[in-house]
Amino acid sequence: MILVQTQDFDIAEQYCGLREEAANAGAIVTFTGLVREFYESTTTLEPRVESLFLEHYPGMTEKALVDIETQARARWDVQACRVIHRVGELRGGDQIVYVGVASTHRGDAFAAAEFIMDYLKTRAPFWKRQSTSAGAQWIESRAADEAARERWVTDKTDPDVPH
Amino acid sequence: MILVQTQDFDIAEQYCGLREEAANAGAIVTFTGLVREFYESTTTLEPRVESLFLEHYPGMTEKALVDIETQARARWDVQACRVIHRVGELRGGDQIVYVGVASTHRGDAFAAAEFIMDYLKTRAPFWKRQSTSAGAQWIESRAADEAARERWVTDKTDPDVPH
Amino acid sequence: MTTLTINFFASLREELGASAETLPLPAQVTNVGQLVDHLVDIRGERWAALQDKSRVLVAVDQTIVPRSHVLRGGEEVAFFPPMTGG
Amino acid sequence: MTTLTINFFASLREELGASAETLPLPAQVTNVGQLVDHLVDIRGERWAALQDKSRVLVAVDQTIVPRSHVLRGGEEVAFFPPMTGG
Repeated sequence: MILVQTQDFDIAEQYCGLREEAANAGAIVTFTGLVREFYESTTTLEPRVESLFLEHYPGMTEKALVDIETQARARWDVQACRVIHRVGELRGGDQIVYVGVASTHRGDAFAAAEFIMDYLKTRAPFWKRQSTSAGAQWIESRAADEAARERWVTDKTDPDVPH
Repeated sequence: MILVQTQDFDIAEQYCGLREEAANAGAIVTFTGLVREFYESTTTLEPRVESLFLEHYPGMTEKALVDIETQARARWDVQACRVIHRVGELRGGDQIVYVGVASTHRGDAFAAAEFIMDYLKTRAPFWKRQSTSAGAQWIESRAADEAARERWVTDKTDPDVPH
Repeated sequence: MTTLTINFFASLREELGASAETLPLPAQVTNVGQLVDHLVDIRGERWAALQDKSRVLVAVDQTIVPRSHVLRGGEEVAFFPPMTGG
Repeated sequence: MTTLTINFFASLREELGASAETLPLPAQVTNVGQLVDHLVDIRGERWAALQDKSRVLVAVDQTIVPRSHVLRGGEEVAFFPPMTGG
């Protein structure tokens, strides 16, 4: 299940859904991303984040997330999977993204959930703009996120890497 | 926070606790283990699990879990951590174990949570006995669990490996 | 003459002052790289930002593609900076 | 003469019909391996199950130790099969 929405989500409701869908799951791994109040800054000044705006590319967002879930299901035992990503205006401490995976064994649940997050970070069209007392700015992508995604690439001629 | 208890736990309550404790966390990873209704059997017959009894070694259990949490905090950025393990009589579909980790970034939260589970499986003194229509039997340890733990050992002369 | 739909997102949208538009596809433009060069030709140097492959990703019909991706006309092309969701 | 507390858990407890006991520590027993051999000597062949290092783990004072771990008397020793929690 893939959802892109402005409203908040309830992790208990998602967890119940995963337990119901997955008949004989032994493991449920969930990831929740929260809006941090202080982001790394290129300067030494780190003003408090007043709000965060999440822009996305409607249509492609859902397509990218479905594709990522499909890849995860092809690689691991995934009995149930839920991905929710919020868009629009958020505040410090808000929930921003949820990934829940139910599997027979924990190894598959951990791997699939982390894989989905690593791909979501670098392959799903979302962009964060933060507003602080020092003004608004688009958040720069982190090289660590691209490196995290590349760990999962087994075929290094993967055509989804732009060149 | 480490809890060994017979009663069930509420993942929403644990999650709220993690969010409150971790001031500027960007990532919360949770693992929940559930009692599966059908375990792998060495025979082709797989009778339905009617109940599961969790025995443990009081005192050592808590000590082992505290030690595992301490190791995780030494290796990764862990802002808040909760481990709950149930003991006693359980039924198919019941929650059995919970690990929740809040970190600044997701990589640390995923690694610390999976590390804790891999060590808990092989280094915390819990034993499962299942009752099926075919009788009661102690569940055998899985070589895969020991292999999962060994992935994390950087010092191969690790004194905690018995020889 | 066939056309393309072009979308710009996030910092790139603000930088170029362009969000979505329909563009005629000239006969000599047969792939994404040539489309970018064409945009720099007709719009000016400011659009050369699109030529930086490390800072600008391209999607055609909502799938990320390399600059060598062939264009036939009718596609939905999007330019955007590296993603920062999650 | 010093003593040891010995505990057995799970399948091993059932197999040996022993759960917890206090045992005098003979002078010639200076480590865990020797304690196991001593138990086989005084209790009989059924206790040889404890000699299988792959099937029986040992904890002294609630920490897992190798068979070479030195015993001085007064310790809490536990024998149990590989853990299956989680």
